[in-house]
Amino acid sequence: MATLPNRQEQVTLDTFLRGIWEENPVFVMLLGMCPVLAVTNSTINAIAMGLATLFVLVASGALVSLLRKLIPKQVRIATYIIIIATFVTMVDYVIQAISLDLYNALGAFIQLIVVNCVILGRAEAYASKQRVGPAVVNALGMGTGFTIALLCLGTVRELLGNGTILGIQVFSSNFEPWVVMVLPPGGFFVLGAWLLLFEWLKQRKAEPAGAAEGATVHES
Amino acid sequence: MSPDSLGFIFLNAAVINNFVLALFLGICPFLGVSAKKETAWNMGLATMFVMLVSSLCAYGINLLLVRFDIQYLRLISYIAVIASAVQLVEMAMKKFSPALFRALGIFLPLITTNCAILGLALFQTFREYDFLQSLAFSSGAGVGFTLALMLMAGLRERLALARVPSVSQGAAMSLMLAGLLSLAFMGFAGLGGSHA
Amino acid sequence: MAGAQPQAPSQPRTPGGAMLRTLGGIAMLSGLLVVLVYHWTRPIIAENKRIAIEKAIFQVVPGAVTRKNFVLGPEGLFPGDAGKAKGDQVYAAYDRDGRLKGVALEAAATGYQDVIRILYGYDPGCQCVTGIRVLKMAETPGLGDKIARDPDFLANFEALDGRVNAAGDGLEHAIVTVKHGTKSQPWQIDAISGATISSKAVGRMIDASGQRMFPLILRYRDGFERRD
Amino acid sequence: MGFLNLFRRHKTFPHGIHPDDHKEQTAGLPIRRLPFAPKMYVPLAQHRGAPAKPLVHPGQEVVRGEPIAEAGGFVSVPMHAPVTGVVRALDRLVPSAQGPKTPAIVIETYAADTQRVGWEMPRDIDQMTPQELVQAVQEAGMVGLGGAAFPSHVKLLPPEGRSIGTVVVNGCECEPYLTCDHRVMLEQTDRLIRGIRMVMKATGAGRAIIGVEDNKLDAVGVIREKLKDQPGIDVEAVETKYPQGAEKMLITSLLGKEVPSGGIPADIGVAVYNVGTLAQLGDLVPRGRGLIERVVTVSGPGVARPGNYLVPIGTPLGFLMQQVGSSSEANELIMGGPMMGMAVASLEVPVTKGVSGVVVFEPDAPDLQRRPIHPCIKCGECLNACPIHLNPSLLGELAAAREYRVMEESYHLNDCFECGCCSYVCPSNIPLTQYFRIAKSINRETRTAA
Amino acid sequence: MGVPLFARGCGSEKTMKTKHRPVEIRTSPHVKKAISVEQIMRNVVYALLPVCAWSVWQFGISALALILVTLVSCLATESFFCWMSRRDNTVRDFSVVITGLLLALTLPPGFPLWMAAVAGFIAVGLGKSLFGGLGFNVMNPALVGRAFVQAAFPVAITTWTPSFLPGRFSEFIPSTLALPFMSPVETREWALERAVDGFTGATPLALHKFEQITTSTSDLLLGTVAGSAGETAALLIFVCGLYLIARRMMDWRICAGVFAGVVLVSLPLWLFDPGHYPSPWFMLLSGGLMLGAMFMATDMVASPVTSLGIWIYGGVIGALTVVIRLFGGLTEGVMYAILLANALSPLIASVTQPRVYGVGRGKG
Ligand SMILES: Cc1cc2nc3c(=O)[nH]c(=O)nc-3n(C[C@H](O)[C@H](O)[C@H](O)COP(=O)(O)O)c2cc1C
Ligand SMILES: Cc1cc2nc3c(=O)[nH]c(=O)nc-3n(C[C@H](O)[C@H](O)[C@H](O)COP(=O)(O)O)c2cc1C
Ligand SMILES: Cc1cc2nc3c(=O)[nH]c(=O)nc-3n(C[C@H](O)[C@H](O)[C@H](O)COP(=O)(O)O)c2cc1C
Ligand SMILES: Cc1cc2nc3c(=O)[nH]c(=O)nc-3n(C[C@H](O)[C@H](O)[C@H](O)CO)c2cc1C
Ligand code: SF4
Ligand code: SF4
Ligand code: SF4
Ligand code: SF4
Ligand code: FES
Repeated sequence: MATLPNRQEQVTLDTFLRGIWEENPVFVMLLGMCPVLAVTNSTINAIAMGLATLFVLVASGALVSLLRKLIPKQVRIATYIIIIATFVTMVDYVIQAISLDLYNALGAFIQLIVVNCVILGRAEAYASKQRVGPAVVNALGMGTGFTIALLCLGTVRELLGNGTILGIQVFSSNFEPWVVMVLPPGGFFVLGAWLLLFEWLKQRKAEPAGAAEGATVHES
Repeated sequence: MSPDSLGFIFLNAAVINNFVLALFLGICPFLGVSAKKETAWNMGLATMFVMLVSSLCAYGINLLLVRFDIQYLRLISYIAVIASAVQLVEMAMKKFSPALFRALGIFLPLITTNCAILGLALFQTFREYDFLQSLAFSSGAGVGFTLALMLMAGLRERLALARVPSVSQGAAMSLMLAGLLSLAFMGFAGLGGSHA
Repeated sequence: MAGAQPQAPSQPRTPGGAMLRTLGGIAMLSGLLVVLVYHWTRPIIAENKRIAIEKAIFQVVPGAVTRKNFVLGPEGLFPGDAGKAKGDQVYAAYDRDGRLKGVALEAAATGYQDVIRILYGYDPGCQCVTGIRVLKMAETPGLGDKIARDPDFLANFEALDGRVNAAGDGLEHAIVTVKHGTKSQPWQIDAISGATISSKAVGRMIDASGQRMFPLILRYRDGFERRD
Repeated sequence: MGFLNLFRRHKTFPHGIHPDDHKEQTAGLPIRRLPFAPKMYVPLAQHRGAPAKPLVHPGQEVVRGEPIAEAGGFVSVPMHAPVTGVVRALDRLVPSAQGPKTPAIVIETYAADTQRVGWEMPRDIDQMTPQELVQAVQEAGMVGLGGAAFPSHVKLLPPEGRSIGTVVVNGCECEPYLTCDHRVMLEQTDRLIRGIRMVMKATGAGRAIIGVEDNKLDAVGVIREKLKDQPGIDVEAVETKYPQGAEKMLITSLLGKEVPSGGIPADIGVAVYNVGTLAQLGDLVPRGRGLIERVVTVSGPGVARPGNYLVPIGTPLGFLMQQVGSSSEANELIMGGPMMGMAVASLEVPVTKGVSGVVVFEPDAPDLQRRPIHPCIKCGECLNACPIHLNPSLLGELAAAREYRVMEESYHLNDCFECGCCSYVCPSNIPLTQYFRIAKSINRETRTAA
Repeated sequence: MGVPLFARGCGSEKTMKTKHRPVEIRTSPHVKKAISVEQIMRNVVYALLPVCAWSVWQFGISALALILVTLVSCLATESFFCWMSRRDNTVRDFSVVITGLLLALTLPPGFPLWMAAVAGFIAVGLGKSLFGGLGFNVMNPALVGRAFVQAAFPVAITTWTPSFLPGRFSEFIPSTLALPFMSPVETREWALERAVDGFTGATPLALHKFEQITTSTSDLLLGTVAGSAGETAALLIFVCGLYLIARRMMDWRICAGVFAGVVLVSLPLWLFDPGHYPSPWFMLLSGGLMLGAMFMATDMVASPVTSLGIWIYGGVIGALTVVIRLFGGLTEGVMYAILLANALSPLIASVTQPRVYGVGRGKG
């Protein structure tokens, strides 16, 4: 984790925003990559997955924070996992109740939220040390950051791979979809491309204007 | 090969629908532990081993859950039982084979809570595999995971000496490499099916 | 309950009582939450599932409005769901008047990428397949996945010849997929151009299922008739 | 191409390269004596081991052949006056081929002198014990003339627990341009055989094999003729291939054995001597003389009168160049052969005991080494060339990444003997050998620093 | 002739002043073999030109346009990324020309030009520049490009046109000219109208796999069959490859390894059931095997450097090709076999490191 706040935090806008940009779980911390890659072949899946994760993050964050004084150190991880698994099971049933199609599209990945490192990581590093307020706000931020990352992938992949966004035709009907984008390699490529883009922007900003220092690592 | 045959299940889990490269399970260890061949190999072995253990556990628990009609506790009990089973095995290994423990030990706690393991347990349950099929499935998944990890480690070790542009160093390149591997693995599509 | 499961990290020097109390408490709480949600969503999910399966059945057996579940095997026909008796799940579908319109059954085979699973309808009256619906597949979008929606391809299954042979132990003509544009017999399936493998998988699975099941369906035909 | 090996006629070792040999310029020219330079510079450290200690003082007159410095230890040899003249200085710093300046005795030549050798103590080698022979060899100031300039007497005394069974005589001369050993084998065959006999006696070896590359079959013929009544000595032609003359390769070619990594030939009971070394020994030891001159091939596109010259040790290169008609100051001079030799930056560098040749390239000759350097394209040519079976491609990438320790610990860097085959073949023009040299020296430095 | 030394504090050449002039200190060896990377690459281009010419003769201006478009796309991408990463432009080393040519030769004639341009961009961008350019790519760039468009546009890349159509020099195959990002038109009807004899629109491998029709050997040798632009004339490709082998610019062991792999797997199957399994001969001559074995497996950058490794690498490609063709979902497996072997090659290389002289075997 990038920050390990050990003292009690005030709820500020930053508590929320941090998870979206500076400590974005996907783009910066590279956590919870499996669902990010697996379910983002359409925007709707990305949204559903993002919201489900957001819910589990917030609910488990709140509960962990509430119980933080009661949980003995030795069994905290086991306790967190049980708490998370509980909320995931609930989400799983709720999604089944809402739409079977959506449930089938997301497959096992809803249940796999249990092992999503973002959630356990937040519980361990933040919620277990903070009051409920900051814990919930921080979880909201992280969840939103996660959802945004999912959307970044989901929209690109659906748009290129299917010519649609949220199932709505965007390009002319004659558009030739890039099927690879909704196939497994496309997931890796799109996420890789986003990371390349961010890295490029970062390096361009960091570089003093007009410096002609080459990107060459070494000559050989 | 028939879709239910053990050989096909094995092949399918190992290469055709490789856990990492096609199903996106276990991406975190795949990206995290693939920089060196030795660690990748040990991680692969450890994962293979945990997969077998958890597959057996999941098979057993599922029988119980179905018997008592409490499937809604599946997720909670899978994760709890797999974690404890791995812990027990780890303790036994430490006691009886310290050498093996030194090689695999540090990876075991990492593996317990990753998608590949839980995913394996859930998939075999959804697909209603019987005992032998579960065994074939988990060993296939383990072999496939190790294969992907080793290929990735080989490529990354090679690129460690390359003149990689500064933007593409790091996670972005690992993902692109994974994408290329995934692209190459598409060549296994339909292997073992009868197409005549 | 989950709390009864042995818990993972059991370090020494633990204030045992407090630990058990907390774990027990948490387990109770989580059990409670899960059971609550489960009971709340169960009827909705069951209803969703029923709607989904009926939609599929009524699609592959045109004209049907009600259904009944059976298990059909070499040992006979039993009402109910698979798992309780030996055999394959078969859904009998009836029209408004309660007359048997056909039966729906599942079939599966490996396609281009992974297993394709379909539900298809069979009319014992005309001894023909009346429709298919893909339940699960991982075929290439834009290519193999046309088997689910390409109207020309689906038209193959509106009246696909599935006559049982004289001996009553198989099909008169094996159901086969032929190259696009070369269908000449009612028991042939015209492949989708560019997705021959997926098309052939559909042909293969119906043939395999049909060779086994169609004679049985005809033998137990009377058993399907609605008596309630 | 590998399958061509099926048709090869003579023994050889795996891998290696076939550079153009350019020997036709000088191979047919008999050895000629070079005039004496007006001033001679005799460096005190001309060989591996401890430098010699001067015995003379400035202003002293010396006679050609007289010892002017004594051995500085066991792994060291004395020096003898190359000319009759007067000592002008004892520790003048002169440039050396290796770069740093080293102290040398300067002798001003008596121009009027006939330059006869005026100092000898004849011995009857048949009556000498092996110990006496070893001492005689050291007193002769002999070092390996094959290039390494390792004191020859040291190799006569194998380390504790080893004994020499076979003497391998190295007449390969695999470097392009050089023909001095070729001429020695043709012109000084009797001395060579005498030298071999002596070394066999000193080491107790029962057998000697002379290995000669098959581009010098005339030498093989001459030697074989003379060996008719010499039991225990054989001559064998080996394939013309660089670096056939490296002792490890020659041993493998002739005996089918490998010198263990990090070991010396004595570990497998072999001692290797260059033909020039033995021919000199065969001449000097019976007469009780010291090593004062040697045969040097002067060749290359920048030389008007190429040939094999008998050059007094200590002759400055500038004088040598004048004599052979290499006028342009801009020429590129290489001491030794083009594969292993050193580029010299100064014409003041004197000829030393280890210099077997001087190759002169014209400055503006189209130069392949100036090509741009590309990254390694993994063509594998270097692996197929490396006689030690290293992986220069990987070593090169490791060197570029400055992983010097890894190179040494996991990829046998120290087994590389800098033959240059990998650099020679590399289409990407990567200076591999040069990288490895640097890597080794940095490892050495860090080790001594630690 | 100076060697730029990279070690501590000496990024530039070391010079030493003498009386007359500064002299660069060089170290041995002072001579070099005359062969250079540019020369090798240029010769591969020469060897590919006859294959390109044949492809244009066979498929007309569509093939010509395809070759030009991939070439331009690859060159432009290479220049662009060199510029982006502020390196010297490396197009002059000719390796990217090979990538462009080979990419075109592996695409079907009639492949929409805009897709070909995408393939070229991906080939060089994703396949090569991302990793640092020449020498550092982990997979064959041309095949990365092709695999990408195969996964992206599976229909277009399995649409074949007949060879030697009458109007091929005056008229483009309609799908060639599809507008960027738009679907190409159906060419089946168009092809049927023009084809002299019954055109099936299937390659020999597809014919064999789906219809058990075996194409005659002479057709395979001469290339009068459907297929990718440059893969059909096995004989011509073989001869052009031999030229490179003779000039020692290509490793004959890789091609030999591939052929051996193919024969070792397909011969026993064929002997076991000649009716069902095709002969090794057919396997060698059909599809892209000849092009792949001679020009694509031999790309040294992504193959192992060790001798034993090279044989294993070749054998793996041959064996995988047959396995994918006979037991997989695809009709053709050369491309994937090469890509998979590329991915495997660091592992192959690391287990086949040569035994160092004087190490291990000890004395003798
Ligand atoms: C990336 C890719 C994906 C493919 N996906 C499918 C598929 O899902 N279903 C299928 O039947 N064929 C698929 N194919 C095509 C088959 O390999 C084969 O070429 C085709 O089924 C042959 O049919 P045809 O003879 O009608 O052209 C795919 C090909 C490629 C290159
Ligand atoms: C440190 C060192 C010790 C050596 N010790 C011996 C020795 O004891 N006996 C021997 O026969 N040669 C010895 N040699 C000589 C080598 O075997 C070899 O002949 C010499 O290094 C020159 O060989 P080259 O020109 O192939 O490099 C030694 C060489 C070195 C550098
Ligand atoms: C790459 C290489 C090439 C060599 N080539 C020759 C050669 O052609 N002839 C030769 O006598 N020594 C050659 N040597 C030196 C021998 O290894 C060895 O030192 C020498 O034969 C020992 O004899 P000496 O001590 O009498 O010089 C070469 C050494 C190396 C490292
Ligand atoms: C014999 C030979 C074969 C080659 N084959 C290919 C090829 O298949 N694909 C490719 O992109 N480049 C090929 N190249 C060119 C070059 O090696 C390639 O662009 C590098 O992979 C770029 O780093 C080949 C070069 C040679 C000498
Ligand atoms: S290269 Fe060395 S060993 Fe070979 S002939 Fe020349 S000096 Fe002798
Ligand atoms: S210089 Fe070293 S690495 Fe290169 S070929 Fe010679 S021994 Fe091998
Ligand atoms: S010869 Fe040069 S380019 Fe070829 S593998 Fe060796 S180092 Fe690399
Ligand atoms: S002297 Fe300079 S160039 Fe030579 S090794 Fe040392 S630092 Fe490198
Ligand atoms: S999200 Fe899958 S292993 Fe971490």
